[in-house]
Amino acid sequence: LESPLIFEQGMPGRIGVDMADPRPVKVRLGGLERKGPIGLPDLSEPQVLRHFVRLSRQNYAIDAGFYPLGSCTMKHNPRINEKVARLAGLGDLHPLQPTSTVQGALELIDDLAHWLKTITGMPAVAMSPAAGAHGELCGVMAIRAAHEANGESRTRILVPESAHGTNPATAALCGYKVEAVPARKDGRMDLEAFAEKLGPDVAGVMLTNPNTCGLFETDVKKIADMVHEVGGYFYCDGANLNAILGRVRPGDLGVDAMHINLHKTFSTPHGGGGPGAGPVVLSDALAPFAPIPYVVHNDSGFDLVEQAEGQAQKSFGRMKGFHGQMGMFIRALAYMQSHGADGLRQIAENAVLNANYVRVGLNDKLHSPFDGICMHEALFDDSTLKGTGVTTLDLAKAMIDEGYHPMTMYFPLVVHGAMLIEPTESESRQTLDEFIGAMRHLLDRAAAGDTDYFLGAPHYAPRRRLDETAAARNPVLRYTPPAPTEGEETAFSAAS
Amino acid sequence: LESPLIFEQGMPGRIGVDMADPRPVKVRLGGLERKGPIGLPDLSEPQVLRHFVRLSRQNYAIDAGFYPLGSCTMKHNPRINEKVARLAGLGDLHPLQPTSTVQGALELIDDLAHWLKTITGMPAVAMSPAAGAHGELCGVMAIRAAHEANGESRTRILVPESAHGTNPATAALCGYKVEAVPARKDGRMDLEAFAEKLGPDVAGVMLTNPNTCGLFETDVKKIADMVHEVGGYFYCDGANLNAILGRVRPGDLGVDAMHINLHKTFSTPHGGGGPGAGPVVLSDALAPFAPIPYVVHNDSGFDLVEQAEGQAQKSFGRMKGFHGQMGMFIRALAYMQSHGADGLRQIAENAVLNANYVRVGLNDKLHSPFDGICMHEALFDDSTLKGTGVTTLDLAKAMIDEGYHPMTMYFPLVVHGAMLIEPTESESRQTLDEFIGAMRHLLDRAAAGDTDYFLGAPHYAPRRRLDETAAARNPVLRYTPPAPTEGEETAFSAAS
Amino acid sequence: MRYMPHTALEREEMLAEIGVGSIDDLFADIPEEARLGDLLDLPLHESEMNVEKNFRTLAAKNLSPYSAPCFLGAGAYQHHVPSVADHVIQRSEFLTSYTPYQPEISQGTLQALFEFQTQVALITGMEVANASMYDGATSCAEAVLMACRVTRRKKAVISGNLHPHYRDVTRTTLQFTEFETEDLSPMLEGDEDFDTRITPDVACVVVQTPDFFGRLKDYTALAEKCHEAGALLVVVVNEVVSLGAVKSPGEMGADIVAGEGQSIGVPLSYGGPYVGLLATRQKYVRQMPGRLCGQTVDQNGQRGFVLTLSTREQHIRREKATSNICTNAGLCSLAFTIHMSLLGETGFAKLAALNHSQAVTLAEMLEKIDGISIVNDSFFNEFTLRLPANAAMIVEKLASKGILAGVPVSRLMPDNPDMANLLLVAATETCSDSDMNAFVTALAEVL
Amino acid sequence: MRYMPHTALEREEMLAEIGVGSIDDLFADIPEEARLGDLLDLPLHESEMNVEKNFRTLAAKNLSPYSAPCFLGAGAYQHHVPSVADHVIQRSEFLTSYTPYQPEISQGTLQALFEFQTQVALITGMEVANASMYDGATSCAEAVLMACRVTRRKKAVISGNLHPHYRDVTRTTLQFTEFETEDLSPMLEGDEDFDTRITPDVACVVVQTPDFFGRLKDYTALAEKCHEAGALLVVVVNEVVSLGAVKSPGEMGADIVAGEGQSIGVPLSYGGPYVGLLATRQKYVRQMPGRLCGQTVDQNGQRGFVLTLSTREQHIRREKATSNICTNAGLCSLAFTIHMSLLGETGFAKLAALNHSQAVTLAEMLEKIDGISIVNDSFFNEFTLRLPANAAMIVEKLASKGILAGVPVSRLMPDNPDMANLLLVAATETCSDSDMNAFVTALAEVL
Repeated sequence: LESPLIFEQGMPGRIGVDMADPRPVKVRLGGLERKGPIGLPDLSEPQVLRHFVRLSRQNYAIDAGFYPLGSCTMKHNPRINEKVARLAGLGDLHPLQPTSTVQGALELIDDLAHWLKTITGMPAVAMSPAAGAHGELCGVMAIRAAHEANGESRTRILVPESAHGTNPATAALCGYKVEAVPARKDGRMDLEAFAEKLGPDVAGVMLTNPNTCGLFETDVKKIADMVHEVGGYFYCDGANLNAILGRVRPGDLGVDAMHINLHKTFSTPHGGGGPGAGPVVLSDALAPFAPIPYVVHNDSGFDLVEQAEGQAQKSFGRMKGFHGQMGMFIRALAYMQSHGADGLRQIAENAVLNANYVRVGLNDKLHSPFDGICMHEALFDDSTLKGTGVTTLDLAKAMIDEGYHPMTMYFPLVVHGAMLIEPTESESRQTLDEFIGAMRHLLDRAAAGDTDYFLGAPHYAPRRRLDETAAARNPVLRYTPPAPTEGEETAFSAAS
Repeated sequence: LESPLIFEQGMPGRIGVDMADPRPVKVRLGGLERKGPIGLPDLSEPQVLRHFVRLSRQNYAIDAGFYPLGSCTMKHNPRINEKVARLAGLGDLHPLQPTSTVQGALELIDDLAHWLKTITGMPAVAMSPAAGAHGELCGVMAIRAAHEANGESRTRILVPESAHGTNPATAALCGYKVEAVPARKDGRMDLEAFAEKLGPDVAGVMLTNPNTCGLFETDVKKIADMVHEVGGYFYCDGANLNAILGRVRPGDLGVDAMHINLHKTFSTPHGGGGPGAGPVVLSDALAPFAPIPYVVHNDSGFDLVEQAEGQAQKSFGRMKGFHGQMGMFIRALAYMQSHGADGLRQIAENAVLNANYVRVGLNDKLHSPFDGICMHEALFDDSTLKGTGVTTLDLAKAMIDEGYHPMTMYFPLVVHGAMLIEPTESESRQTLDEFIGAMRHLLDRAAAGDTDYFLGAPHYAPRRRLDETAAARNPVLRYTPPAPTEGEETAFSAAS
Repeated sequence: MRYMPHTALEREEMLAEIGVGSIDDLFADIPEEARLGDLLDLPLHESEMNVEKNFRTLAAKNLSPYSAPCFLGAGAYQHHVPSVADHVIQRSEFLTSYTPYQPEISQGTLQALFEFQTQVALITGMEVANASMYDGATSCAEAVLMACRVTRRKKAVISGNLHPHYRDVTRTTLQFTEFETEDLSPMLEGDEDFDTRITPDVACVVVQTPDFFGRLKDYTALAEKCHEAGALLVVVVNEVVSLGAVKSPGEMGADIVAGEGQSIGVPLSYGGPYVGLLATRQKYVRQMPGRLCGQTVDQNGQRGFVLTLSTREQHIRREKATSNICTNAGLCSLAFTIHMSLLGETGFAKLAALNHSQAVTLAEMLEKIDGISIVNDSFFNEFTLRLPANAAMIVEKLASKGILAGVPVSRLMPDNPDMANLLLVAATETCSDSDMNAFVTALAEVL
Repeated sequence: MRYMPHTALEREEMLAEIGVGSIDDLFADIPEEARLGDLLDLPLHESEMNVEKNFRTLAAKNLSPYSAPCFLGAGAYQHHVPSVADHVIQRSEFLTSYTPYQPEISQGTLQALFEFQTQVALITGMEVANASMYDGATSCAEAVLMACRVTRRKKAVISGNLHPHYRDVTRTTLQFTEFETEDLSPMLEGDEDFDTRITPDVACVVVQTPDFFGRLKDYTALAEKCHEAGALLVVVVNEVVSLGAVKSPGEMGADIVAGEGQSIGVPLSYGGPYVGLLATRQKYVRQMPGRLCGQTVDQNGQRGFVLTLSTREQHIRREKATSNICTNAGLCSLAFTIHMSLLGETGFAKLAALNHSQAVTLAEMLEKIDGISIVNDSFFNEFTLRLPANAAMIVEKLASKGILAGVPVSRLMPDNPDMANLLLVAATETCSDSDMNAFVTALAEVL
């Protein structure tokens, strides 16, 4: 039940959306009427529906199976969140309605801000960033704006080797030179190396905590103190906030800025790659530099500050059209309300419990590069695969045949052939037991020398392994329709 | 990605629905508190969601593929119909709200009744029947009530051999003796045999038109006249109304009663077997006997007649709790409005066009028992399979491997090894071409003697052929949980 | 039209393939004088946008129980349906699939039906259940027909406290058969006298719990009486949530349970579609109407499910079928199964306890109003109020204040002057404290 | 909590397996003084029913454009989204799937992205498009960064008639880079003078069509000027529906098109999430930011799709990446693709014609009001009214009458006194005749 490209199914003259015929009017398009056809295919509604339903069935999804995908926090996406996001009076509001007509929307944003500030123990939050990486940009811009307001022009940002790639990319976009700090043998940032690199030209440090090895940075407060001592700021990558909800507040650890991936921690759906949302909590030192717009309270209710002037005169500017990812705010707030203070804490507890359960379930078959308790994800390297001819990638593809999404691979870069497994709190023990069993079975099979099986995996997916090299060498990024026939009439025909 | 029974996944103490704790109150259950556990499994929301998503993926569906299922009219189910059925103020109305608070709902029922009466050319319609068979019951009860009101006690109902099984079952439930009328060689009812069976003790005839061979009963008006002449009524099974929408009105053919399967003709979703809805249009002669309740107009708006008294004193009674399948009414009316008078006519035209296109596409490979143009479905027999060792059933199961739902088989009973194919109007020519190609390929393969392939089919479905005989011989109709442990506490604990 | 793919050109080409000159030729079998030349006298096709607007306009003419305090019951109950249930039943594979006659590609529907049957059997305390009926009232009628077939007797004794719609549907369904009903009058106090009525020609006695007025009764002794006389006991359940709190009909000795499953998973939807429950003893299964799903294995020995015992059904047995029923309430039974799975043992019991505590709380508040008394000695989540004035008029007055106060008994029992002042009041988990306060305050005002 | 499966017993057993005594032991790495003992100062968990009520309460505090005549535009447009689009994006397999890094089990998402890229390329008249950006404004900023990389120049000249949010986001994004912008002032009449500004250090000129005031411009000559000077032309499109009616940026010679795709498939949702479009020439593809989906084959030679050219991206290139962007607007781009597929060539052109005819009709009605004039010489579905009084105040007055009259230009250009009386008015297919009449009547009243 596959479906060819939508462009291969058209037949001119079909329609998939009925609408009124345009009134005959005097055209006022300034002589810019379109002349030729665009090349879109015409289809009816049942065809389009079947096409996309068939496509969907080529996908794996959380609703269908387990995603042990480290650092991505693929957990249950409640349907009530989808429902409330579509309520009339929420999903259909125009962003430029007079604020008197959107008091409920502004209250909602303010509510969510309150939850985020309380959870993180931080005094301020910038709501508009559209995704985690966008949030990083917001945080580092605030850092740079703060330094510039002090008349300082610092040049370096320190980033651990294990960081997400977005960290250095963001720092670079803010004009900073990025310096990598190595990890200690226990998987935490090397404090000595860090101290050596610190100096008055350091604008700040970008640290993920819990880090990408799934470990809590035990020296986090010391790191904060050290960077503050040289006049720098502490940016915390909040990708792994899920692991510490209700157990510790980043604000209590000396953090100056941290983005929050609403799609990870607060379960707005990943949707095959977006949209996300990345609000950034800020310390008192950075708050004045927050981007516009933001919601304020006054006597007549809620209002929006939309220009970088007056009370927002220090704002570093605007990051996005309108006011942020409202649709994601709704879902995240519904998620938080559903959990409450008690449920949020349980999220962290069960997420960490599950990760450690998987860790001990596999650690006689796979090697953990770092000892002891992990946080929300368990990290393994490929040392036990050595000599089998099976790579981390091959193992991952074989997991597909067992009914699982592969774990995160080859990240963090500090571990050879890394496998990063994050079960999340919404998976049952039964699922974990089955997963551990399947992994042990595969590892035994690899050890037994059944290499060809792994090299050929996946066997039962909608596609076998795809040739990514060919795709990159000669990029085919669109369907190319056959050349249009000569002399086709103008598609635009509203004119009377 | 299969899922065990939900009962095999429970773990006591989980919860899938959060709710407030009951207030401690003085229990007023009359001493009937439940003592032991029920035996339901406890699960969390993500587990339940994944379970049913996985189950769904074992199903075939229109949205995923073509259903050439004769007599069932499996066509496109628009999503707008689902959306409007769930609007606040429609989907959430209580059936016993004061009629002053449901004027929109009553208007909707009245609107739908107007469309149904206009489409069929009939003066009245009973809205409450819950499904096609329920509608048949309504129609035949009205017939019997009318005869009884005339002081007549007629005993026989005539039904063609090719009728749906519900026809005789319904007549029997109304206390009538059923007599089958044979078909002519051209697939229509044998008029001579019919005339012979007619008499003053005949309560009526139940005729499907277009009939279950996919043919229009050319003598339908004559049949109506003949049955009327002996004082009987003409019940028309409306299962195939789709084929004649806007091309002919049953009221113009002498019909006294006809049910309309909203799920066939007006595309309310089949939903794996229901719910349906089967309003029944009635002639002036039968209208006074219509079941309660029904909607009436008066000066202050719409009202409901809910008792068989006053203006409804001749009503034969009540068929269903409350007022009928409102949720289906909403969907059907949305479907009708979307099509309009022009679209309804086009439904019939394209449905018949598609059936004939399939007929000519296959009639050199399969034998049509009746010559000439068909209506909305094409009927074949199994004569070309003779000698191949492949039965109609085997062919049908092989269609599954080609990505199709099997056609209707072994019905109507008047044709040997019948295959009844109804493409419906919402399928594209491209789909029909692919289907014809696949069928031709299978028929060639059968002719070539590849019998084992067919006997083993389906090969690629979630299950191979299931042992239906074993299921019927020793019926296992439920999961049986392990016996509960002794002395478990009372599950009911609201008491203070 | 957006729902039909053919272009004019395609229609021409297809006609040519078929070998006819025009669409009209395809309809040549219709008697000429009956052929419609013009379009029907109905509006032309409308855009999706306009269709949606039309229905929003209609919806705006109704008072939604979602936006008004609502205490209506009498056989249909407002409960919160988890979003997961409504989401799953809208999945293409459930929504747009056919009856699972082809089990190899219908295991999803079939396994869900098997789970439904099991859940219904468990909560009713019975051995087996079918794959659902149209609704509770038709299920009751079918239960009576079934009892007549099982006992080969012709008469059903119907409690006067059975929901009037159930009584009427049963009477209507039986009226042209060889079977008959004896309908008792409603009784507001004490127990009905069935003993003298269980004569040797009685196939079954039909009772309801909680009864129409909301009272809970133990029918254990009645079951024994029935069985002694060779008759069956049919127990009707309007509000299945009650089964989370009270003794099941099975424990009382019921032979057939006919129920309305709407409370679990199914929206009120102005009265339908709902989901009828029918459960009985294993030994009567071949006399049961409706679809049944059974467990079996496939060619590879894998567990699978099929529709079974179809030799009872009309498409095989025709006029000798156990019933003329063909459809079940597929999608509603699926919603029921999902909601019940979410509740589980713990949630189902808690939901029942919560409903009861809500109703007791409201009853205690109402009892304090002068001139009002509660008829019931016992109840689950619904009880009968005796008002000092005509209940229907009071309901109208409260409706104009935006409160849906309950169901006047007279709406269902119109000819009984004793009932004029009685009001059925239900309180479920959906009633908030402020709903209850608003109701009590407004009621005191209008009295 | 309904979202978490572990029972207390399971937690105990799992802790034992792990070999620790308590949950607290798992958090021992947190510095002791920072560990939270108590729960956060937030409410406890709530039932789904109550959560839904909370949001209904918030929604009721807003004026929904669905229930009010709405003429708002300025970068976000009310259009009817077909129910099929919203249905499909809610399917589990699209909604709850991850970024398609594992192509073997993500062909659904990948093929849809490939179709999206093709559609965007087609309507913009460009060779290639990426798999979407956050929104139109960020796409504009990325287009400028890209132009600087392509040309190895440092300056962007920004039209004064570019949407102010786009101008601001671009300026903000560039402020700490080596690149800079030259922002022109808005011009209500005539053409901006770019010629003198296209100096040899200019990487690109950024213009918009229809521009912020709704006017349509042919940038063909400007494109030639840019190319002569070795600069690129970036064309911004706020309202993609216009591309169904007017000459595409590609036909005008644009090098990069940055657009907002919200109008197709994406609800207004108070400003986000939307879907940014970015299209360019094939030769610049390796300087493009964001995800790209490409066609390839699998081991069996079957056509398939993968994310490709990821060596541009941050997870490989880190600080040398073309952008820090990681996500795209996946689900919104899917909705766009579905809606566009439903429209097709015929529907897209018709939708555009319908929008234009609506706007012309409304303009003609408004022009008849004394004291009102239309600034535009040309427009698509949005135009600028000059009112005889402060536009923001008039909008407030009309809002209190339940009419969402348009966007006062001063809301986005607050410091420009010339703009105080200007009102942006949009009319799409969602405006009914009665909406337009209500607006015109009410406006005449409040003037």
